[in-house]
Amino acid sequence: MEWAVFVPTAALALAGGVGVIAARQPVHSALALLMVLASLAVSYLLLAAQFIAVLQVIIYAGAIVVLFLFVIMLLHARSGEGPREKLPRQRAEAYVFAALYLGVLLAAALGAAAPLASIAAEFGTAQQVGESLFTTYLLPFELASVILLVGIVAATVLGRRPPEHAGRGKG
Amino acid sequence: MVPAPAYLALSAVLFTLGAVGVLVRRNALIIFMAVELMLNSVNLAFVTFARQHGSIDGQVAVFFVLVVAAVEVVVGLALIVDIFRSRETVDIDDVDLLRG
Amino acid sequence: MITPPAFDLTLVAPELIVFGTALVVLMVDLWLAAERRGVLIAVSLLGLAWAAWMAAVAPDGVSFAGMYVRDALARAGQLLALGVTAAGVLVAPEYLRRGGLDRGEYYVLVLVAGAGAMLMAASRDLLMLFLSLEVLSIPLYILAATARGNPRSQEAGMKYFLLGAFASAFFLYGVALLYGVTGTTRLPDLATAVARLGSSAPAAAGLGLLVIGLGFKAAMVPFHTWAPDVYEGAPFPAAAFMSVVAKVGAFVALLRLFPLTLGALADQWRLLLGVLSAVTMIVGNLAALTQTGYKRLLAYSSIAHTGYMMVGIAIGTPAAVAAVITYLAVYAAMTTGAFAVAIALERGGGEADRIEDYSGLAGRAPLLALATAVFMVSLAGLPPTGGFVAKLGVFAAAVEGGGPGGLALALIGVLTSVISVYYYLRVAYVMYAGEAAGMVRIHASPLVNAVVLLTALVVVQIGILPAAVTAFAQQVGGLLR
Amino acid sequence: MLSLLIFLPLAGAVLLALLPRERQAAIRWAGLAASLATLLVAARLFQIFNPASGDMQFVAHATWVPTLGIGYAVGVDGISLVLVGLTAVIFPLALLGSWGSITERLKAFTMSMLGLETAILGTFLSLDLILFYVFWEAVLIPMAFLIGLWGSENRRYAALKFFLYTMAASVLMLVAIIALHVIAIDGLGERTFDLARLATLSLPPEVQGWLFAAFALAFAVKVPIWPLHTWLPDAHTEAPTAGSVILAAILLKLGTYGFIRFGPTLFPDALLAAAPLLAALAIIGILYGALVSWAQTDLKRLVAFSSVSHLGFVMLGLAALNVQGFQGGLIQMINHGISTGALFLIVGVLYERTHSRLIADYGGVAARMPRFAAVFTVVMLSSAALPGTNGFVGEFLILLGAFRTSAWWAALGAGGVILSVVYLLWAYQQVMHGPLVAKHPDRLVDLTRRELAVFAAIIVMIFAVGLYPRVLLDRSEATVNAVLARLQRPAATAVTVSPR
Amino acid sequence: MVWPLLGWLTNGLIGRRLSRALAGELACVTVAASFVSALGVLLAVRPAGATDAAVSIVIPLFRWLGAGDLWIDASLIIDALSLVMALVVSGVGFLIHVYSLGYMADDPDLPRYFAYLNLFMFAMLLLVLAGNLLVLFIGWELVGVCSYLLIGYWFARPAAATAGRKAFIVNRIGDAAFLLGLFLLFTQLRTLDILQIRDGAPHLPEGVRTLAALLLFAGATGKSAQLPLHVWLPDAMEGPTPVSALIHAATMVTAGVFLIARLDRLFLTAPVALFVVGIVGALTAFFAATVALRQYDLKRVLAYSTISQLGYMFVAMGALAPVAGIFHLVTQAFFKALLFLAAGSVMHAMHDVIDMRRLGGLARPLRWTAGGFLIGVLAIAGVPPFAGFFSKDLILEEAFALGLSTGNFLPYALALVTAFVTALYMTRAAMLTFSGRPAEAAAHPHEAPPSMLVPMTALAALSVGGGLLGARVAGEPLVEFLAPLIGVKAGEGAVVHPPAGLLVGISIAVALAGIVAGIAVHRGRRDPALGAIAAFLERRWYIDDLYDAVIVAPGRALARWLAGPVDLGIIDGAVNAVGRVLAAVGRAARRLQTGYARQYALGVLVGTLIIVGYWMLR
Repeated sequence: MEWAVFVPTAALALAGGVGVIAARQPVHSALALLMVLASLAVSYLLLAAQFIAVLQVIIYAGAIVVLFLFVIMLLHARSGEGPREKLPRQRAEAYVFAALYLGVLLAAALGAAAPLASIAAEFGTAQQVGESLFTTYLLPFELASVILLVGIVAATVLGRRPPEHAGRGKG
Repeated sequence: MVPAPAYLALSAVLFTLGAVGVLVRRNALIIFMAVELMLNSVNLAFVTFARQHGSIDGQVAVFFVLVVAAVEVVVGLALIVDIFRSRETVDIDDVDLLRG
Repeated sequence: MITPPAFDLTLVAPELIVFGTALVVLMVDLWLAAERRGVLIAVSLLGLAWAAWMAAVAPDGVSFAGMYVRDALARAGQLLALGVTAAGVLVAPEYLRRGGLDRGEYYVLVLVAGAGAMLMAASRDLLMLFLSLEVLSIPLYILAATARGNPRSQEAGMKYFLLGAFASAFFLYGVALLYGVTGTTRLPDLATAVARLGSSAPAAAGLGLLVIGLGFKAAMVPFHTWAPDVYEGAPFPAAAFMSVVAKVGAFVALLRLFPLTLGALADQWRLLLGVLSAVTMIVGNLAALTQTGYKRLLAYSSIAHTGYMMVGIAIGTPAAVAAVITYLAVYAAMTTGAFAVAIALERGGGEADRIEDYSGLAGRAPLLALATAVFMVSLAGLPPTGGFVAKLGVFAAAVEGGGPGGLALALIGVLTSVISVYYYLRVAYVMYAGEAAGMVRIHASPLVNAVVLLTALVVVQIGILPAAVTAFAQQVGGLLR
Repeated sequence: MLSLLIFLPLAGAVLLALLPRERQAAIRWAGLAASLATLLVAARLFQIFNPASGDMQFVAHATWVPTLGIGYAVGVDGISLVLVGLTAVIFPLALLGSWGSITERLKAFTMSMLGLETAILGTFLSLDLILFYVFWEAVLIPMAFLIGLWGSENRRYAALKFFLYTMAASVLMLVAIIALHVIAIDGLGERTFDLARLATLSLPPEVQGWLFAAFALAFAVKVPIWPLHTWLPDAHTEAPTAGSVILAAILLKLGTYGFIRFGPTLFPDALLAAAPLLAALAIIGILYGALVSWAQTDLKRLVAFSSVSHLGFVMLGLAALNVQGFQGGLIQMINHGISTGALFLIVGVLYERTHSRLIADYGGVAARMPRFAAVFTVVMLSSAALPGTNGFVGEFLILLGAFRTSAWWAALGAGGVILSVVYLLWAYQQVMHGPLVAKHPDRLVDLTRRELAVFAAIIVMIFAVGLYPRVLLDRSEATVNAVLARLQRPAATAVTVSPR
Repeated sequence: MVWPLLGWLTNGLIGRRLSRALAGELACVTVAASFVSALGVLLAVRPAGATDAAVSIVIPLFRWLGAGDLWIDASLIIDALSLVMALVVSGVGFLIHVYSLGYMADDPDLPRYFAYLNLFMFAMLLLVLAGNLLVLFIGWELVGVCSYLLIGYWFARPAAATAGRKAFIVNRIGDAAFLLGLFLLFTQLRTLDILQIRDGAPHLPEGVRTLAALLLFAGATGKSAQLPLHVWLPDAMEGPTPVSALIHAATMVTAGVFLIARLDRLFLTAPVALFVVGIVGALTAFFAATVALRQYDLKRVLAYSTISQLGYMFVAMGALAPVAGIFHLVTQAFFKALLFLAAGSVMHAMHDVIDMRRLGGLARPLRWTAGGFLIGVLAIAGVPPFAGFFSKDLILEEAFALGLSTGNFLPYALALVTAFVTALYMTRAAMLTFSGRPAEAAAHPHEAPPSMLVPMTALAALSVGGGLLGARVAGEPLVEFLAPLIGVKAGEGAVVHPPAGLLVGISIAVALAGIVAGIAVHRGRRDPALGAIAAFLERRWYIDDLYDAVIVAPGRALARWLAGPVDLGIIDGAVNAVGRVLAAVGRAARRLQTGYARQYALGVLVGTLIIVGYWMLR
C-alpha cells in the first residue's frame, strides 16, 4: 500500500530533481523544485512526520519557492546564462565525480539503514516536535531565531540602495 | 511498509543531483535551487533516520535545517540581486574578477 | 503542558551578552545620528568586555540538555573569539567612514559572528554545532559583501556564500549519517556509539563530511579555494575579522570533535588529518610565494597556518591540543595586526592591497613599519616572536606524540616555514628598502593604532614570555587526561 | 653577569630608538658606546674567568616556558669565552669601520648592529637548546637586513639567499632538538632542553647519527662547509662593509662553535664516526676555496672564498678530535675573525674611495697609499698564516692535530697553506703593485686617522695572538680537555670498531 | 750571556721600528751592533768551548704556545754552529747595509728598504739562533717574506712584483713539506726542541727518520733553491742588487744547508735521505752551472752560480760532511756577495744595464770593481789560494770518499764536471763584462762611491783569505770549532782515506782548465755550447716552461673552471634551481585558482570524494 504511494512520489521527486538542474529557464527550475518539495512532503507523511510535512509545504513551497519566483520576475529576461562556456571540461568532470560520489554516498546511507522502529501514534505530531523544541532543543531554537535575525539584517544591508560613492578599492 | 533504504537511496540521489546542479549550471538562481535540493535531501535522510530510530530528534533537526535554508535563500537572493544591479548578469562564471 | 528543562543562564551568559549587545547596537543605530556612531563602538566594546569578564569567571558546567558545555576549551574559544571580535569592531570605523560604508549593521554582524564562534567552542551537540557554524558564517558572507556597489566585494560575498552553503550541505549530510548510525547527535553519546560500532562505513563517511564542513571554514586544502578570492574582495576590516574569527571557530570545533570527543578513535582519523595538514602547509606556502597582493598573501598565509594548526589536531595529544590553542592565540594576534596595518593605509582613494604599497613605509611611519615587521617575522615563525613559540609547540607535540608520521609533519612544517620566510620577509624588506610609494596615504586612526599596538605587544609577549599563555593552553590540553 | 653581557647591546639599541633620526653623530657615538660598554663587560669576564676549570662558569638558570620544559640557562666556558671576546672586540671595530660609509637610515643600521650583537652573544652563551635556537635564528634577521638594506646592487637576492639557505638548514636542527627533548622525556623522565641534562643521555648510535646529521647540517651551512657555501660569496659581496666584517668575523663561527659545543657533548659516537667525512669535506673546502678565490675578479668574492678555505682549516682541526686540533680550530676561529674581518675592512676602504670592488679596476695603489699598503701587507700575511702572526698559530696547531689523526689530512691541508699564498699574493699584487690603474687616482687618499686607529687595533691583535697565543689558549685548554673527554668514554668501547 | 742576546734581538726589532723614521744609517748601526754582540758572544764562549766545544747554551725566553702535550718554548741556542752562522749573517749583512747606503742613495722610499732589510736580519738571526724547530720555522718563513718584500721592492715594475710572488710561493711549497716534517718529528718525539730532537732522532725507526729527513730536505730545497724548487732564485734578481747579494747569495739561501747541519744527527742516520740529498745537490750544481753558460744577464749568471754552489753544499751534506758544507757556505757567502756587489757596481755605473751583450771593456773605467769581480771569479772557480778553493776541494774530497765507501761516485763526478763548467762560465762572464770593446751603453761609466767600494774591498779580502778558516795548512780552525758539535765527524764514514794530494791536483787542474777554456771560448767568439743544446740551456732546461705548462696554467684553468662552471653552475645552480622549482610550483598552484566558483565547488566535491572514500575504505 505504501509502496503505491512511495513509488510515484519518488519518481516525481527524481524527475523534479533532474528538472531543477536541467531546465533552461529559472522559472522551470523553480517549478521543478516545487515538485520535489511537494513529493518530499508526501514522503514525510509516509515516515510519520506530519508536522514536518506541514512545515515543508508552508515554508518551502509557500515561502522559499515564492521568493525564488519573485526574484526571477524581478530580474526578468536577462537572468539567463551567458553565451560562452568558460569551463569546457567542467561538465564532464562534474558528472564523473558526481557519479563516483553517488556511489560513496549510497554506500554510506544504505549502510546506515536499519529496520524501522515501532512508534507511538503521536510520533511526529506538532505537539511532540514542539515539546522537543522547547525542552531539549531550547538553546538551538533560540539560535535559530538569531539566524533569522541575521537574515533580516542581511536583507536590510544588502537590499538598501548603495551609498553614493560606494566601492572603495579597485574596480 | 517501505523500508528505510528506499528513502535513503532517494535522498542520496537527490543530494547528488543537487551537487551536479551546483557544478554544471551557471545561472546563480538555479545553483541556489540546487543547493536547496541538497538540503532537502538531507532533510529526507533526517526524517528517515528519525523514523528508523523512533526518536523525534531527526525531525527537530529538519526544523532547524528549514530555518537555515530559508535564511540562506534570503541572503543568497539578496546577493544575486545586488550583483545583478551592477553587472546585469546572474551567470556565476562572469563573477571572476578575483583569481590567482 | 511543556516544562522547560533545567537550565543555567549564567552558563551561557557570555554569548547572551554578546547577542544582547548586538540587539542593542541594532536598536540604538536606528535612532542614532550618523555622526555619533562612536556610541556603537563604545557599546560594542563594553558588551564584549562584560562578556569576556563573564567568560573568565563563569563556572564550568553542562546545561541545556547536554547541548552546551563550558570547560577550558570553551573558555579559551570564547576569550579568543571575544578578543578578535573586539579587534574586528575596532579596526572598522575609520575605514568604513572613508568608504562611506559606515552603518550600524556592520557591528551587529561582527558581534553575531563572534557569538557564533563562541558557541562553536561550547557546542556539545552536532546540531548545535551546525547552527553555531551558521551563526558564524552567514554574517561573514554579508560582511564580505558590505562594500556595496564594489563588484569585488560583491563577488567575494557571492563566492563565499555559494561555496559556504555547498559545504554546509555536506556537513549536514554528515550530521544526518552520524545520527542515522548512532541515533544521537550529542557528542559524548556519539563517541561511545561510534566506538562501539568499530569500523563502520556510514560513521566514517559522516565524520569525513564533518571534516569537510569545518575544514572549509578553516580554509584547509582542498577546501581553501574560496579564501584568497574572498579575502581579496572583502573590505579590509571584514577580511581581517573573518580571517581570524572563522579560524577560531573552526579550530575549537575541530578540537572539540576530534581529540576531545573521538580521541579513542584516533587511529581512524589521525593519518587523514595528518595528510591534509601536510598538503595544506605545502600548498598554502607555495601558492603564497609568487603573490603580489597583500591580501592574497595573507590569505594564502592563513591557509598555511591552517596547515600548521591541523598538525596539532592530527596529533591530538594533550600537548598538541594545548599547542593548537597557543597557536590560535598567536595567529589571531599576528593576522589581525597584519591586516590592521593595511587598514591604516590608503592608495588613491582605495585599499592599499598591493605589496608595493608598503614600499618605504619605514621612512614614513616607523612604528607602523616596525609593527608590521614584527607581524611578518612572527608569521614566518621566527624567534623571538609568538609565531616561533606557536610553531615550536605544535612541532614538539608532533614529534613527541606522532611517531614517524609526526616527525614527518614536523619536518614538512619547518621546511615550509622556510619557504614562508621568503614571502613574509619580502614585505618587511619592501617596507624598509623601497622608495616611498606614491599615492599611498596613512590614516592614523587611534583605534587602528591601538589594535596594531596591542597585537604587536601580544605577539612579542608570547614570543618572549609565553609561560602564561602556554599554561592556560595546557589547561585545555588537560581536558584530555 | 652573562645576561647583562647579552642584553647590554639590546638595551643600547632600545635607548638608541629614542634618539631622533637626524642626530647622526649622536647615534654613531651612542652605538659605539654601547658596543664599548659590552666590550668592557666582556673584558671583565675575561679577567675573572677561571681558566683552570673546564666547566661552565657564571651559570644562570631560570624557568622560561615550564609547560614545554624550556629554560633560560646561560653559562660560559673556555670555548665560548674566547668567542665572546672576539664578538665584543669586533663590533666596535666594525662600527668604527663604517663610521662614514653609512649615512642613510643610520639609526636603523646601528640598532641592527646592536641587536645582532645581542643575538650572537646569546648564541654563544646559551645552555638551553631552545634558547640557543632562538638566538641562533634571531641572528638571521638583523643580518639579513644589514645585507638587504645597506648592501650593493644585488643585495636583495643575497639577503634572501643568506636567510633562506641558512634557515632551511637550521630548521632541521630545531626538529632534532625537539626529538632530543622527546627522547629525554623517556630517558631522563623530565621535560628539558637543558644541555647539561641532555648530555647525560646515552643515545644509541643510530639515533645519534640522525640527530647529529640534522645538527651538523645547520652548522655546516653556517660554517660553511663545501658544498654548502654558495650563499656566502653572495652575502659577503653584497653586504656593506660592517656586514661583511660581522659575517666573516663572527657569524661563520657560530657554525664551528656549534660543532664544538654540541658534537662531543651530545653525539660523541656520531661525531667520531663522522670525523673522517668532516675532514674530507674540510680539505675539499680548503683547496676548493683557495682555488676558486684565485679565479675571482671581485675582491670581496675573493675574500669570501678565502673564508671557505680558512673555515675548512677550522673544520679540519675540529675533525682531528684532539687537543691540538681543537685548540687550533679555536684559535683559527679567532684569527679568521680578525684577519678576514680586516680584509673586508680593507676592501671597504678601497670601495669607499673608488666604488669598485673589481680587481681589474685597481693597480699600483701602494704608491698612492703607503700606510694602507703596510696595513694590507700585514693583514694579508696574517691571513696567509705567516709565522709570528696569529694565522700561523692556528694553522700550525690544526695541521699538527690533523697530522696526529691522519698524516694525509695534514698533507692535503698543507696544500691549502701553499694555495693561500697563491691567491692572496696574486690579489695583492693586482691591486697594490704594478703601474697605477685607477679612474680617479686623486680619490685614493691614504688612511684617515680613524681608519688607522681601527687597523692599528687589528694589527696589535694580529701580533698579540701570533706572539703570545697563550692568552687565549690557556683559557680554553681546560674546557677543550673536558670536551674531548666526552669522546673518550665511547671511544673506549669503540676501539674494536674504529681503525684509529 | 743573556744580555747580549736580548740586546741583539731587540736591535733587530727596534732597528726596524726606528729606521722607518730615521735614515738608513741607523739600520747599519743596528746590524753592526748585532755583529759586535755576536763577536762578543763568540769571545765569551771561546774560552769555555776550548775544553768542550760541543756545548750548546740554551736560552729560554718564554713559553710560546701550548696545547695538550705540545709545548713550544721560544728559546735560543748559542753554540758553535749558530755563532758561525750569526757572524756570517751579521758580518756580511753589515757590509751590505753599508753598500746599500751608496747604492740606494737616490731611492725615494729608503726607510722602507732599510726596514725590510733589518727585518730580514732579525729573521735570519732568529733562524740561526733558534732553539726550537718551530721558532726556527718562524725565522725560516720570515726570511721568505722579507725576500718577497725585497724582491718586489720596486713594486711598480710588474716583473719585480711577480718575481717576489713567485719566490714566496715556491718557498711556501718547500715550507709546507717542512711543516709536515715538523709534525712527523713531533708525533714521534713529542717535542720540537732542537737539542731534544738531536738526541732523540737516532732512536727513531729508520723509516720515520728517512721520511722526516726527506720532508725537511724538501723544505730546504725550497729555501736553498735546489732542484726542482730552484725556479724562484733567478727571477729574484729583480730585486735591488744588494738584496740579491745579501739574501739570494750569502744568507737566506743557505738556510737549507744550515738546517741539515743543525739536524745533523737526524740526517746522518738516514742514509736514504742523505743519498737523495747528495744526488739532488750534485744534479743541481751541474744543472745550474750549465744553464749559467747561456745566460746574458750578469745577475742571472750569478744567480745560477749560487744555485750551483748551493748544490755543492748539499753534496757535502750528502757526503756525510756537514762541516765541509758549512765551510763552503761561509766562503761562498764572502765571494758570492762580492760578485754581486761588483755586479751592482757595474749596474750602478751603467744605469742599470745588466745584459752582458751590451757591456764590455769596463775593466778600465771601473778598476776597483773589476778587480773585486776578478777575485770573486777566481774564488768561485776554486783557484788556490782563494777561499773557494779550500772549501770546494774539501767537498770534492768528501764526495770522493763517499764514492769509495758506498760506490756512489755520481756526486763526485758531477761536482767535478761542474767545477770545470763553473770556471768556464764565470770566466766568460768576466770577459764579456770587463774586457773587449767598450759597449754601446758605456756612455760615461763612473766608479762607485766609497760607501760601496769599502764593503767590496772587505769582502774581497775575505774571499782571498777566508779559505784559511778551513784550510789544512792553517790547522782547520773552523772545522775544529764545528766538528765536535756537528755530530759525526767529517770523514768518519770514510773507510778508505782518499788520496788527498791527487784530488787536490785534479781539482786545481779542472779549475784552471775551465778558466782557460773560458778565455779561449771568449777569444774565439764561439758560444760555449751549440745548437739545440744552446737553446736547451738558454731555456733553462725548459723547467720554468714545464712548470708553467704543467702546474701554473692548468692550475689557473682549474681555478677558473671551479669558479665558473662548477661553483656558479653546478653547486650554486642547484641551490637556485630549488628556488626556481618552488616558485614554478607556486605559480602552478596559483593557476589552479581560476576565479570560477563552480570550479572551486568541483574541488570541494573531489576533496570530499577522496576523504570520505578513503575513510570508508580504510
